[in-house]
Amino acid sequence: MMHDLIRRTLRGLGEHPYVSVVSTAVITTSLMLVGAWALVTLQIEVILGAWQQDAHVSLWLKQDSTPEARAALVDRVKARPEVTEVTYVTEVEASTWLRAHMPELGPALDDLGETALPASVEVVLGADYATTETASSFAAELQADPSVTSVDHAADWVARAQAFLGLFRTIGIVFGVVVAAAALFLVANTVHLGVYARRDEVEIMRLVGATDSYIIAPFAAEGALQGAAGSVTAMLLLGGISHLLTRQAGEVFAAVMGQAELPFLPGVWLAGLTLLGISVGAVAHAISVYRFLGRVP
Amino acid sequence: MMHDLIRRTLRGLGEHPYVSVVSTAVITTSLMLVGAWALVTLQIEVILGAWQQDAHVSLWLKQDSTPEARAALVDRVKARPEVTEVTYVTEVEASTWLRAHMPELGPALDDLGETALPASVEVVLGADYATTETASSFAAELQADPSVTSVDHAADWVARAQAFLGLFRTIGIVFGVVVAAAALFLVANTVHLGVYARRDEVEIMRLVGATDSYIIAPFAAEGALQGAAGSVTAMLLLGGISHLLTRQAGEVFAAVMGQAELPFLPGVWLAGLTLLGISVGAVAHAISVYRFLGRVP
Amino acid sequence: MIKLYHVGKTYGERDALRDVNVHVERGEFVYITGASGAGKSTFLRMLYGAEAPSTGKLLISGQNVTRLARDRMPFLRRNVGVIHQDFKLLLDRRVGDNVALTLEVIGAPRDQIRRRVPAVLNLVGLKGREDARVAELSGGEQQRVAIARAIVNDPAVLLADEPTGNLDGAMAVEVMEILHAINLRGTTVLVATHDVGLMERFPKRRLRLEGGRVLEARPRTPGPGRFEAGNSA
Amino acid sequence: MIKLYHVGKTYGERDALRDVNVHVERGEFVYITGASGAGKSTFLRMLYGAEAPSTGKLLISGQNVTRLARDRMPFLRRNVGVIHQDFKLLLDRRVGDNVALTLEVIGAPRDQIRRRVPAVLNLVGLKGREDARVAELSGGEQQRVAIARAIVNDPAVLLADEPTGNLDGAMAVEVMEILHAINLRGTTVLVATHDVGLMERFPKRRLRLEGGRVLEARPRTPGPGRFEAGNSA
Ligand SMILES: Nc1ncnc2c1ncn2[C@@H]1O[C@H](COP(=O)(O)OP(=O)(O)OP(=O)(O)O)[C@@H](O)[C@H]1O
Ligand SMILES: Nc1ncnc2c1ncn2[C@@H]1O[C@H](COP(=O)(O)OP(=O)(O)OP(=O)(O)O)[C@@H](O)[C@H]1O
Ligand SMILES: [Mg+2]
Ligand SMILES: [Mg+2]
Repeated sequence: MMHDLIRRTLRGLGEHPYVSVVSTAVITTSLMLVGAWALVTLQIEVILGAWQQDAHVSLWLKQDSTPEARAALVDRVKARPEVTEVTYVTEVEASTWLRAHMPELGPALDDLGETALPASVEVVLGADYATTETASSFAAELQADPSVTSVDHAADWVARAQAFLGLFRTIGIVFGVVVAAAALFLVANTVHLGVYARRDEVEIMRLVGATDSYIIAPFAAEGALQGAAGSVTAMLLLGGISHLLTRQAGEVFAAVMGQAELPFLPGVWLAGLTLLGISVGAVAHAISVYRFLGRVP
Repeated sequence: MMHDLIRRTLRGLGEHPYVSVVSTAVITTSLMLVGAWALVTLQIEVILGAWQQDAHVSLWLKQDSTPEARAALVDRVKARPEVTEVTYVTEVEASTWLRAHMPELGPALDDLGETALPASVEVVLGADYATTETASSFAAELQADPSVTSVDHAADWVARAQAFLGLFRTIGIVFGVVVAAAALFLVANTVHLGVYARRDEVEIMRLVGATDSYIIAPFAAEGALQGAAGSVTAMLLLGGISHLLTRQAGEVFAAVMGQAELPFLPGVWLAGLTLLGISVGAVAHAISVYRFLGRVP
Repeated sequence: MIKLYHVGKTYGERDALRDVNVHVERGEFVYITGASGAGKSTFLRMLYGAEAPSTGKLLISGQNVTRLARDRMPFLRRNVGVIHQDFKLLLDRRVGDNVALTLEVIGAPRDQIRRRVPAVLNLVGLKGREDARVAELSGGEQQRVAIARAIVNDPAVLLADEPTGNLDGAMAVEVMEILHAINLRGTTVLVATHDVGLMERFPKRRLRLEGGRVLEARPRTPGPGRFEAGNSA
Repeated sequence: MIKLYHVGKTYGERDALRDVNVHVERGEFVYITGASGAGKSTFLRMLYGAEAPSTGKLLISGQNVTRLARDRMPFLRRNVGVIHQDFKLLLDRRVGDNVALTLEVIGAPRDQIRRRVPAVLNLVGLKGREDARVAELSGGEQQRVAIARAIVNDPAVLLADEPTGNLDGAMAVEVMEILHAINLRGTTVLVATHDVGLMERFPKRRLRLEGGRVLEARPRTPGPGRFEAGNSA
């Protein structure tokens, strides 16, 4: 039974090499589109993650607050679940930092002495909490502390960056849905045209007394093979392109993402794409043949 | 002759509605992929443009430089071709600005008086010159001016932003090439499968004494019609998606790009895509039929 | 074996068959004759379920073909060998594969297929052509492949639609002898044909279709049958 | 009109035709006979350029068909009407469209097509079937559509491959009478057939193919022709 199915499947592939090659190539192309989308999305998510981790809050301290009050504040901040990192910056450290980063202010700062800037507590929020809302409510709460003059959480920048990234995500999702729908549509139709070209086979099989499942089985198996071949080819091609891109644009990635290696799709995704290719190939063939069978008495 | 061709073309479309619909749909899908890519690229270019125009250079002035020397510097800077905008900011204006933007520095600045910050000349470089290199050499040159303490041109930020945008452009181009190649490939193969399903027609026409061009003409015309229908549908769908996206995410666009309307593809591009659809449809059909004719004696 | 009660078949406005009442016994050999377009193929197509009658009832081995569930149809067809007027061969496949199809479909063991296929091809005069592609065969050779495919699994009923239309006289006689031999082994055989010469050479019961109705002729004496209008028993 | 010099045709190992030397004069009526697989269709296919001879030379109206440039082939075929053994009809199109094809291809004016097509369909007994899809026709009806398509533009040469294989006796005689009438108007007609009865009824020159060679019989006296081995003049 199994042996017979394998033989019939291979015969089908061999007899219509052109149709098989086109179907496989269309599956490859479609999966490449989906895979390329996944890859780009993944890169953007990595960049997003890097940016989000940057979100931090500065608590500027009153010049007359006591060291005890400051220490208590630092402890209280440390205890909060949102917080991953807390640094206490003294007045002296702040001035030194400002002097180093804005040398053009040098002459002006010289006149102020060592304590030109107020001391601050620099807080980094965990990526999970780095939204505008969390940062704002966190800031509002600590604003109430008696040692704090003002809280600076770069709300504007966070909002802007997140809006921007949100836009990219939205475009990405819309594009992904379009690509996925297009891919499915293309595969379904190519397969259907291929089966259409072989419709006499379906009709004749039924005339000599083959059951529907007997007729469908080798087509579905053929589709599964095409899907497997298509997804493996797609991933090899994607891997190749990704590798070339990394080689050509390594420094750019390094500058943007702090790493020269463009991460490739993780194993689970690769397995998922292969499975997708196989099932789409098999199901599309089965449905197409089934539809032709509906027209044959 | 023309009338005959139109009749034969319409008959071909009517007789194989399934094949025609699939070919048209594949052309639609392919052009949508290309169009969506063009649209995303266009948006990114708009954002790029906005960011690039932001590139500017600050010339910090010595506290002891004379008003004449400062005026001369402003004139000299204004005369440079790279420069689109020059603003002279006095010590007082600078302090006011700093006070307004960093209120937490308030107490510290109070001690400094009105002239806490040095005066500066703020220069905006034209978009064409807003590269890191131009900005750097411009800065280096003006650094030499006797009235200037230091020059700040945000080289890091510009480099980072440009690297990031360059990355997006590279990914965009690679993605575009993949999408375009995939689209062409898909259309060619779908059309070929469609013609394959009608190969007896080609054979029989030739047997009754039709010339190759007589056989090819209605197929090519059919392809052109499918291409026209496909490109118009693609652009309507793209326009629809784009419109929906704008409605759903208007504020986001407003935040990121300073305008709520997502600009659609310009007329030239739309005309180009239509022309592309028509010619790909016609040429793909002509080539496919020509290939089948090669096998018919 | 085969029973038609008041069977009619209409295509749009055209009546292909009208109130046909025919009984064919197990093991009978029946000719279906009539002019081109008389409804011979339509008659046979209804018997293997390729066409449903517009009116009336149709039984084969007691099964109502009209009411047969779609997934039971294959099992009917495995017992009914059909030689189609237009052959219905897979032109891209080899001769052997086409003939083997009937056996593969019923799950016959490989070695039985390897034994039966060359034997039956030999019978129809296509010895050694097993590996030729059907598209490369002459018209008469294709017709013989169609015959081989229909008889290879010893069906209970054999429906032959113009089985000798593309064959020369000697070959036609050979084929008729094969059909005759199959009939002698117990298979019910229905042959649609125009060939008066052959019907005279192998005199059998004849059903003549005319104006959508059946005229019956029984060869009680050898020689050309006599046609009577009306129903058969 | 038609001249074959030492023409041979080999398919792989098989010799379909061997050293065939045949001359057919303008206006002649010739039967091609021979057993199934003898090479009748191959012979005709070479005449309309669907198959190239493996050896030898083939002239039609002085044109060397073997050497004909690909883009001249259509113009040869417009003068050669062919009734193919497997009909080669566009099954999805209407009967009228199939017949009109021959006229459309030569750019005949629309009103001429509208006049000729029904007339020729009437001639082959398909009056009023112009709008039926070919797939819906019976075997014999399809064959007659093929005949109509081949004769609709009054070709100089008519090649008919088993034109009566699917027709009943009366209809076959009618078709032969049509071919005969066309021949009387000056068309050179070659008919491949098995039907001995028809050849006896319309006695004409016969070319009998056997073992790839041509045996010639000229009906000098009415009645069955006598075959002689060897070349014809
Ligand atoms: N699917 C169909 N749609 C419409 N008409 C049909 C269809 N099938 C057959 N017919 C018509 O029914 C009539 C009987 O057709 P059928 O094929 O049974 O004839 P037949 O006796 O086999 O003729 P032949 O000897 O030419 O094969 C014909 O006139 C044919 O045109
Ligand atoms: N394309 C081909 N490839 C291989 N063999 C072929 C091809 N075409 C024909 N033949 C073989 O050549 C021989 C002659 O074929 P042809 O069709 O000319 O026979 P025919 O005289 O027309 O027979 P019939 O009366 O059965 O139609 C046959 O044995 C056939 O199998
Ligand atoms: Mg019939
Ligand atoms: Mg032949």
